[in-house]
Amino acid sequence: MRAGLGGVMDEELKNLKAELSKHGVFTTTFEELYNWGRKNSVWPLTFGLACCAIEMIATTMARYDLARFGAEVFRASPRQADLIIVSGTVTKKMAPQVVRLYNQMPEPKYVIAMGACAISGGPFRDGYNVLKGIDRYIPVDVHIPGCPPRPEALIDAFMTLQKKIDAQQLTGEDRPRHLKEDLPSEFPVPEYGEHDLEPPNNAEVWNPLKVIQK
Amino acid sequence: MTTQAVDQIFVTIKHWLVLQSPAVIQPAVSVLLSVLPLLIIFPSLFAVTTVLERKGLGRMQNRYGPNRVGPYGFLQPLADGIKALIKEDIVPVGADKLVHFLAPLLLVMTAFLEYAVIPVGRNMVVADMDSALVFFFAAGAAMEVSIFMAGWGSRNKYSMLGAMRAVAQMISYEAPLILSSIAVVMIAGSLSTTTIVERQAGYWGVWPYHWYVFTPWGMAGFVLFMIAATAESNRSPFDLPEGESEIIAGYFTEYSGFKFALFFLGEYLGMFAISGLAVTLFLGGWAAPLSFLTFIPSWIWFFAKLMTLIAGFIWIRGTLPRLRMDQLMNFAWKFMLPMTLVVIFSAGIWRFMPSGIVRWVVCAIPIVLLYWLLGRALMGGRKLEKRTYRFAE
Amino acid sequence: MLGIGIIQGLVETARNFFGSYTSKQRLTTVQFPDERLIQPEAARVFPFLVYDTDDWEKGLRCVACKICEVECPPQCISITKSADKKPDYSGIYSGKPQFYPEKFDIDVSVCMSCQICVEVCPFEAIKMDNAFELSTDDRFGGLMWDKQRLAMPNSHYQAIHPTDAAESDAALAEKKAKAEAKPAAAAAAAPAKPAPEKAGAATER
Amino acid sequence: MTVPFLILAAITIAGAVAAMTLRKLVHCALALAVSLVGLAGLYLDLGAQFVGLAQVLVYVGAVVILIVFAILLTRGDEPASPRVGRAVSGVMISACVFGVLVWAVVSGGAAQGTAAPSLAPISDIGHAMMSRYILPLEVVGLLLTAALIGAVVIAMEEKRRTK
Repeated sequence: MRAGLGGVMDEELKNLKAELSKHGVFTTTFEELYNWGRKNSVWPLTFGLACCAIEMIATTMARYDLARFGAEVFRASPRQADLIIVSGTVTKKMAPQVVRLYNQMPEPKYVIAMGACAISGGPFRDGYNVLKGIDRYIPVDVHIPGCPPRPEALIDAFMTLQKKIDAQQLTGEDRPRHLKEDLPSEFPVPEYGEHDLEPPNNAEVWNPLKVIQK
Repeated sequence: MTTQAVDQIFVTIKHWLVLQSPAVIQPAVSVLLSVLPLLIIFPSLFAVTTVLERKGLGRMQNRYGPNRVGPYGFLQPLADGIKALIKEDIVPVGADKLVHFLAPLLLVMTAFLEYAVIPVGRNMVVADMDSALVFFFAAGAAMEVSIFMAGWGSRNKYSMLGAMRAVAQMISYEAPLILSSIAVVMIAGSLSTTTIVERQAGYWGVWPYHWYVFTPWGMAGFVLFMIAATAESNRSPFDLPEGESEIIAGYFTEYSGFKFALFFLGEYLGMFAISGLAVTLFLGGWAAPLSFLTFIPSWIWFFAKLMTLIAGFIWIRGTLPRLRMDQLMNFAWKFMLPMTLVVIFSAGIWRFMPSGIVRWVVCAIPIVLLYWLLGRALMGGRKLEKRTYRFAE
Repeated sequence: MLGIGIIQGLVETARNFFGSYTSKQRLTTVQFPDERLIQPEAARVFPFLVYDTDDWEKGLRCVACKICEVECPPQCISITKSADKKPDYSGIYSGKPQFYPEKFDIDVSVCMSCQICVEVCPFEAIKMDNAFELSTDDRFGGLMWDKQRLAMPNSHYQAIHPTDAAESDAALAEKKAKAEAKPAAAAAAAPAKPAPEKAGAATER
Repeated sequence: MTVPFLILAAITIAGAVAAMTLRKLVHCALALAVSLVGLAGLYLDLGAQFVGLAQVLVYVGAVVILIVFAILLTRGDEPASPRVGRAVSGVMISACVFGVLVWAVVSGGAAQGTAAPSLAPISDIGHAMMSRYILPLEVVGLLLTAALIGAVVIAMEEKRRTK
């Protein structure tokens, strides 16, 4: 009942806003301001892993210029970063450090998995030493396929992230992860086990498709 | 309205408002009205400067810089501010909570204190005291304490290293900073900033003849002062305390969200304050640069000069790479200190010689000579040739 | 002299700063979503399946021979061969019915754009696309491309890689011409001189 | 006994007490800084502007920073174990210093009663330094220069040895 009412209210509010902006009146709700501030000031972490990092660096250089979106402030300290671009092969040796860096970032924080290796392990998927995708341990917001993706693809992913942030609502069930009190902002850092990282994945964030054998 | 009325408009408004208020609270109102504008103007100047700096640096690197947030990207600092406000505030478990919390506040507070003695226009200074210059440097000393507190309170080895670097650097460069301003004090015969500005008043034809920057010792002193100011405000190329390549972010490694924004603000406020002091000491304060431009209000001139110096800071930042720690220290003790001493010596000669072209030349000789000698000694016979690359070209 | 290098550097940055307002040389940025760099013709990102005619499902050239699946280094292609045969809609198999891929999935989150699938395909059925704006927040749905997502008309191939597409079309046309010439010649020659033609066909084969 | 005096005195004493009693050395150093700033405030309250500001510049800007640097470089983070002997000697030394100060105050300025507070303008201090106290000033200057040169020599010696 309440949700239904809220939905109707939202709809009406949107209509009203559209009407007002037609007449040249700009209305700003708190939610819009919140999302606008977040999406236009996403500072990435100075963090590169492999060949994709070279493309990430190229993205910030003069030709592509990520700074146009206000994102050239690559902060070296995770405390001041909003976005971690997992750019490249995450080896099992490196995975705990990636998770730790993610944990050290303050909320709200975002993750872009850049390139085949970061998403799924890519060509090294069957290797003994490479993590099969960083989303086993931390929640990834945007995936960029490619090996490596072009700098434009990273900019595109960045814009996808901005759109995603913009669409988030601060209340209700769809609110972003950092506003849900019961969800953690830190995730267990994997440790080196006898054969593999322990645990091999974090069940809270890793929801693979179930393969149903017919 | 006459030009004088426009010039004094803020002073007049303040007096009027003070007189309107009941007699008991008049002193408090007066103080509030002096302080409040500074608390508003300089942080907003900080916001404008960050976006201008990012755009300017971008242009220097053949790119646009922020241009998508708002018209021409000018709402970028607003977005950054909102983001900083809503970021989670992290205090490390092992940190000294109180010291960690107090450090950014103390930094910003001391930075604001420095503005008390800077005349931003004719009759526009918060505290017109006799020993204003000593006050300024005393407040700067407290800034070092706050930086140390930030580094120590975070309980992080990188913060600690950054704080040690920052304190060592600031102490080293405080010596040339103070010594080069002592030359001005010698000639002006006063430690009061308003008096120093008054001593530089007057024109020779249309030229601001009495500005200290147009004397040999003043010009050298100004350059040395600005170099030391760059180091004092931890700006590039002296930004070793936050050298990302080695120590993450230096003393504010562990600060997130709004506290980090406060550090950012404190750094810029320190830069504005020290540039304001440079304007006061060497560039004639709020005086117009040409005699026929005096119709423009004094406060506009002050901020114009201030922004010019800030542009210089940004230009330097866009040009020079970061120094190494030993280079930094060598530069301070082997170059800056002797140069400032000879500047004082030259100012002494200036004081006692009759004015004229001879005085100019005599005062210039020791400075140029020492510069040449130091240059030879420091370069150590090394010649900078155009570097050739075997494979790149 | 001490400080000369600093001044030279300052001059250079100043020239960059002021030059960026006048010269394109000193402002090299291509503002991506609004402006785009022209991609070189050989640019490639992920494979797509070529189809002829208007119907993507019927016109697919792929015959599910599984060579690409076997050759793919990171093994991102997965093909299920159909049980039955479909008629030759694309018109490159001279009307013979062919097997077709019942399922043809490429996991682009694994693909490393090596183009080996294209090299090994004997039927010009799989080619490289150059679309790169593929970022998605859907890990499984957005990155596992099925047959429908992969299918692109031949005209698309001609548009993005004109030179290669022309070669590919010429090769197909030649093959088709040969295939058509064979039965026609056989039909024409059969009553007159059966023996030499057979020998010729044999050598040709 | 005005209100500002009471506040400043309270700050000074609180800082001094904290500097003595706190467990962590760095806290003590910071408390000492607070105490010194309070003292500077007292000077300013008395109208001695230059002395007050020089107090901050020298003591907070140099002495406290020096102490802090020494603490940083020597890993003096562990609180020292309190010993009775140390406490006794500390009390004795402080009592001696306090006695000397009381004697100086009683036999010196306070004996002349409440003289009008001399608002020493900074130019007077400058004139006095350059005329009446020129010799002490020059001696101090010479001493400091010698110390500076000595420090440079020590640093250079170190460098030659490492080569």
